[in-house]
Amino acid sequence: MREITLSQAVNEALAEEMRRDETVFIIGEDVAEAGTPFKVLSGLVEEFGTARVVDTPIAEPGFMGIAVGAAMTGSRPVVDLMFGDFIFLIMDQLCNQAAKTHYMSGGKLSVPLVLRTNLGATRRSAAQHSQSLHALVAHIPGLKVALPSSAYEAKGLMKTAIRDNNPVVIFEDKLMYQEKAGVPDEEYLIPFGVANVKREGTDITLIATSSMVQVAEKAAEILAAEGISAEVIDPRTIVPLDEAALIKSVKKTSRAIVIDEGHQSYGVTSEIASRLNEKAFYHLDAPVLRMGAMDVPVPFSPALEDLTVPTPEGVAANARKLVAGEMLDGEMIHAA
Amino acid sequence: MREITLSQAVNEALAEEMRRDETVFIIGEDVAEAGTPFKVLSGLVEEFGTARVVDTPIAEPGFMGIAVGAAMTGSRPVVDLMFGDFIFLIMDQLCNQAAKTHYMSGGKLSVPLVLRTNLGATRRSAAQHSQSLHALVAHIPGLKVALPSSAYEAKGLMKTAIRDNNPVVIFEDKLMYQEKAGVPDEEYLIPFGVANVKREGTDITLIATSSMVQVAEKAAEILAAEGISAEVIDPRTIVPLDEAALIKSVKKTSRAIVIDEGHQSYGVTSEIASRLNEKAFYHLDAPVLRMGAMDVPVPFSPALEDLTVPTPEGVAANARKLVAGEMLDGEMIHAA
Amino acid sequence: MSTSKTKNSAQASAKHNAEDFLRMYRQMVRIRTFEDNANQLYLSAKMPGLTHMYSGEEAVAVGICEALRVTDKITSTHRGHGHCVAKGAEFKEMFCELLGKEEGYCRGKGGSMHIADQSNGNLGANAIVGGSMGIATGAAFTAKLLGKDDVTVCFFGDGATAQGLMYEVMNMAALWNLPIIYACENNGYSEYTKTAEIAAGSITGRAEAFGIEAHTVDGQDVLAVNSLTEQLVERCRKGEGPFFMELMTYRYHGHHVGDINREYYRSKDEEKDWRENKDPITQFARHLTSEGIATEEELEAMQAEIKADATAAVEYALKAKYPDASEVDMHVYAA
Amino acid sequence: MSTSKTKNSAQASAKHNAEDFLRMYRQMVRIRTFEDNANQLYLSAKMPGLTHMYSGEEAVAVGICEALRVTDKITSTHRGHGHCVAKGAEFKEMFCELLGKEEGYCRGKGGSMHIADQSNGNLGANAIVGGSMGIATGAAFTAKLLGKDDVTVCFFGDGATAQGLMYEVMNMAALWNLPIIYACENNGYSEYTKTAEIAAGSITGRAEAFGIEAHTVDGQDVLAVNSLTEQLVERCRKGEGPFFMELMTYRYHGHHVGDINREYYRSKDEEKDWRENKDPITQFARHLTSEGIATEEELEAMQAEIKADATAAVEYALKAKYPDASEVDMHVYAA
Ligand SMILES: Cc1ncc(C[n+]2csc(CCOP(=O)(O)OP(=O)(O)O)c2C)c(N)n1
Ligand SMILES: Cc1ncc(C[n+]2csc(CCOP(=O)(O)OP(=O)(O)O)c2C)c(N)n1
Ligand SMILES: [Mg+2]
Ligand SMILES: [Mg+2]
Repeated sequence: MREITLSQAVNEALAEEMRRDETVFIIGEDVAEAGTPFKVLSGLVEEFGTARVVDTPIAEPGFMGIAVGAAMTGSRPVVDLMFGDFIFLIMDQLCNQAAKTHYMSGGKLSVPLVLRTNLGATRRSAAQHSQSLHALVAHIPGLKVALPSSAYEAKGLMKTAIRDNNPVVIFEDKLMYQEKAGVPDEEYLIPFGVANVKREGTDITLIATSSMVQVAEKAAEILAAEGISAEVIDPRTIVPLDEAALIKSVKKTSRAIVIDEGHQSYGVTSEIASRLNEKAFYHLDAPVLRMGAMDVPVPFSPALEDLTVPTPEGVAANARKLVAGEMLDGEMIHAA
Repeated sequence: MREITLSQAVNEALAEEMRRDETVFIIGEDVAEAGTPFKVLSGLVEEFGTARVVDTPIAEPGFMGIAVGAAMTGSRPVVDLMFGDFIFLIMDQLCNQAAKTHYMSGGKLSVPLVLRTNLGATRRSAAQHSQSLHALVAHIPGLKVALPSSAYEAKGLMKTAIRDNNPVVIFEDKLMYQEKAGVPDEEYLIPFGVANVKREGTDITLIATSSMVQVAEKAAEILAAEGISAEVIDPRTIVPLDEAALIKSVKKTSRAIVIDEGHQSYGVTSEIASRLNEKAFYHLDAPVLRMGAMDVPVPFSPALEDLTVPTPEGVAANARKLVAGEMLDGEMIHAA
Repeated sequence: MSTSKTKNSAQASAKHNAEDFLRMYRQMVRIRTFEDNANQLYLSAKMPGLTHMYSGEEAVAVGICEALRVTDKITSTHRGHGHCVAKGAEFKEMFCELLGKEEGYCRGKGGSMHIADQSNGNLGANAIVGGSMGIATGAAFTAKLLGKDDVTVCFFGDGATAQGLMYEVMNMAALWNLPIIYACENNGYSEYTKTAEIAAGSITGRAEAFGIEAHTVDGQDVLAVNSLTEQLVERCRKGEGPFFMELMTYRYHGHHVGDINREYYRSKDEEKDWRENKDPITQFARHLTSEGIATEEELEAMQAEIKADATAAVEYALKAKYPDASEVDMHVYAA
Repeated sequence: MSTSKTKNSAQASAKHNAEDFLRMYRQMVRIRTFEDNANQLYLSAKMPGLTHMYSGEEAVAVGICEALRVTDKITSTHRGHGHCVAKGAEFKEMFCELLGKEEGYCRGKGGSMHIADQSNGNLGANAIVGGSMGIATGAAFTAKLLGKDDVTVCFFGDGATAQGLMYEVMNMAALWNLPIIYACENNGYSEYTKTAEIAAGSITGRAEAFGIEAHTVDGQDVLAVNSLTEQLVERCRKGEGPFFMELMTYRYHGHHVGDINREYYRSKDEEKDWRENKDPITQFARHLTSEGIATEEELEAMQAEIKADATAAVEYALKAKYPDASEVDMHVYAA
């Protein structure tokens, strides 16, 4: 299979859907000639013109609101939000308007809209350009949330998102834009709510999202060398969440660690761990552990920033303890 | 002890702190002559004048931003946000600016600010005036989050919040404004991070926040009549969270339900349940259950709205099953 | 870009015929009658929650919506019953919505603050002040993108002009020549505060600074409002939008139905003056009779008929069924 | 409210003495030198992350900050090194911050986009475009509340005028007469887009619509900037604020240090024209020598001295220690 970057995968998904459906348009800052600062959209304005690849002023609440209204009236906007951190600026339009319109109108109006943004630290961009804020969005009913973990997922989930009749938020890992993965030439879609078992295993389940999937896979390698068999699962969408697949795995392995790059407290790992505890309690041999980013604003200094995000070594260390039955109440190795 | 309403308690706290410290001021919509639509601030403008009880235009991001800058330069603003749902409008100023300034400046600047707002459904106000959004704020490091469950708490926590050197968000239960509780004449403060055991018990722990504390207490009464002894704990602040007190209780009772009025998924109940599972795992006789509001926008119709929030009967029913050992993986009674 | 100007009805009447006039009158009376019934439902504790009365402002919604086609869009506000009626809604579904019944326009899930007859191009009342400004601008964006000549009117109050979102979307509407009319209903108050205390400078001047042509119009004069709107709508269809209108008007009731003792922020005399001397319905009735378009008796008969309609609709709604419990988690996601 | 007007240096020079002039010159050269070194650190892969160069805009920060006292406040932007130097910061702590070292102004936690010498009244660079407009207005609010006569200057770019927050806080600043100056650094671009494509109408007109006196000034003429600022600051201290300034300027580098191939959005000729014909430092040097305030040799000696300072500071910063791992969760909460 040919290999393309995550950037190219997103670009292809958009181009294919824009060709298929002329109501699809892209709106955001420097999306046209510049093709975004990450160059993800390069070439699209040349094919689709400035009427469908729309450069905006720096007014995130404004163009998000415009997208909501456009979606309600027959268009399918793909909003480009340059950094995930800017989601704080558009929360009202996203959560009070887009998420609730279908329900508040008794099903009469709908908002088929995609919000493309990103997550991920360790780019030395400091506290306002490094956050992973998907937990906030996942808390609001009416929104769907996709977290692609490779170019393959990025393309398939984006195409599904564009065809979905609801507001969908896709967080891409900004450190992964130049990473390649096998992506078929033929068209494919990845359904929402279907987790992906990245690696099978029997001793412990590592549930990991987005940027943390590779961390979990590396941890699984480390563990394999020690004779510990780790299963790695990527939920791919956290709303809807493929609870059944996660529970099934944990019932098999009896142990789990949930790994996600959002802040740990009141975050994604809490929800997933809670569901496992509720629904696989009697199968668990040890507490479900959570490993999120530290509960600190992301520091600029490389010496500090790298400490805030879970690492393969940290995951392996916790897994080792869990499997050995050495994890007592309250003991836990943090992220680093 | 004299009894006063939650409204009066907040009003007293503000008046006392404004007398004590002339850098404290109130800013928000219709806070002066009107004393807010809930009449919580009545009389304050008469005592402190319009320079310190400041009516603003309808510009939540703007006056929140002004409060952040005022706090950074020697004032202690108390921001009045009329409905908790409007927090979506000010997330950037709250989470990108207020929450991170101290850290990003290496401790050189600080933002001693209180954001007063509210939570709670069943007021027939529909999806944009009924949300309980405290989980979102709790996820962001740098913010503290207080959830008073009575007039007594409301006064003591507000005074502590005003003296705190960090941004503190206080969510009042808007259905409780006219409810009375005993409040001492003498000055008192309630420290952050200290949970309150509202009722002692031995069979099960009900951890409940804000509006759900009374629900838990009523459930405990129902259960008591059946010979089940429930302990009710109110964390009072969810950031910082008095984890030790919660764990201690659960180690005693071996069973727990966490009850909160925010949406259940990716919400407050998930975090608390996860911590109990992680740190009291070997003491648990049954899965920790979570009961949040349903994952739906709040419907207007009374026939639907009341179904979305946990009730004493629902809590009691789940508790009964847990205590009887009848709660199997995956079975659970929802909110209603 | 012109400076603000005030239009009056004289310029307008020529091209309207009696039928148009009587429909406008009927729509204004329907709004007033709807609100009187809604207020009564509140006072008699039959309506859940609170609601905001449009009474006094009828000429704004009617004058504007009568200049629109069904496929033209509007966005509405917390004070949205008037816009809803004016864009073509029926009493029965509206009262059902107000009472949280299944047959309401939103199946009872929206209530007063989210009411809308979606099939007539109403994109919804909105409980976030200023919250619909992006939505309206987006509807205009769709029209342009898909090559339709539909126009969108964004209704909002003077208080909403304080929200930054307005300036963000006006900038884009101006840059992209979108077919939208921003209609500021300046009723002198936002909640319990006078406009002068919350709005610095000039409201129309703010639109003009973005290169948007802005007009001030007497919002109590339905023909003036209608005539100006017709012109601007026509120009929008030709790609000459956006436009801004400031409509000077007044709400008779309190901010919401529960706002009874309001003398601390506005005087009874002021209220009386507007009701007695500037009522849009009375003024228009006078015009209709003096021009010989209708007799007083005809107008009274129309009022009585509307009143009876409303009473019947209220009775229907009171007896109508609530949505089934199973609806609570329906419509969170579209299929 | 006056309409926009352009000032020039002639009106200003009288009340300044040679010492003031030389300090302004020195500060401009210090900024340019700082940026040259920062760019070099990036190109040689010694600096983590990206950074935005202020080169070309020096007269704006210096002209304004030289009119301020230490207790006056400023808020800065992502392009914040210039403001930081101009408000009194030292090279050593600034380079340490850029490199994420413990001795940086923010202990390495902020980096280029959050740099600030807080003790000199700099409330911080900000990585959210427009994000500091509320903060600046709040600082002015404190001054008024506590009866101080401090003034705040809010720096932001032309691109930031698209953010609604600006209109919200200008409205309040105007209603409450706050001692604040909104200083719009119009360098013709926001990222890779020309200002004309993202700003409809008139930028100063937008402030004027809120009743705020607005001025346009040549941002390459340090004396013009300084003289206008002095007047406005004085009037702010007397309670006549707020004011708005649009400063016409240009950034020499790309949007950030990594924006190298930029001909698709602006021409090399345009860049060359600004560098050769409108450079603020060259122009001011010419003025200083022609007025006999300094000789070319003296200015060159000053430049050399500053260059040596910068080199020493860079070397120091490169060797300085990183914050200890234990710092990672320090300063999340203030004691
Ligand atoms: C974002 C937001 N802030 C505050 C409110 C509370 N609120 C509801 S209506 C209103 C006043 C609106 O005034 P205006 O826009 O003039 O409309 P009017 O009520 O006069 O028709 C306020 C402050 C709200 N609903 N939404
Ligand atoms: C809210 C927000 N949106 C977008 C960005 C990305 N961004 C950083 S700088 C910039 C351009 C700013 O232009 P301008 O305000 O003119 O300042 P300049 O860079 O020209 O000094 C953009 C879009 C951001 N940092 N914050
Ligand atoms: Mg009004
Ligand atoms: Mg610029």
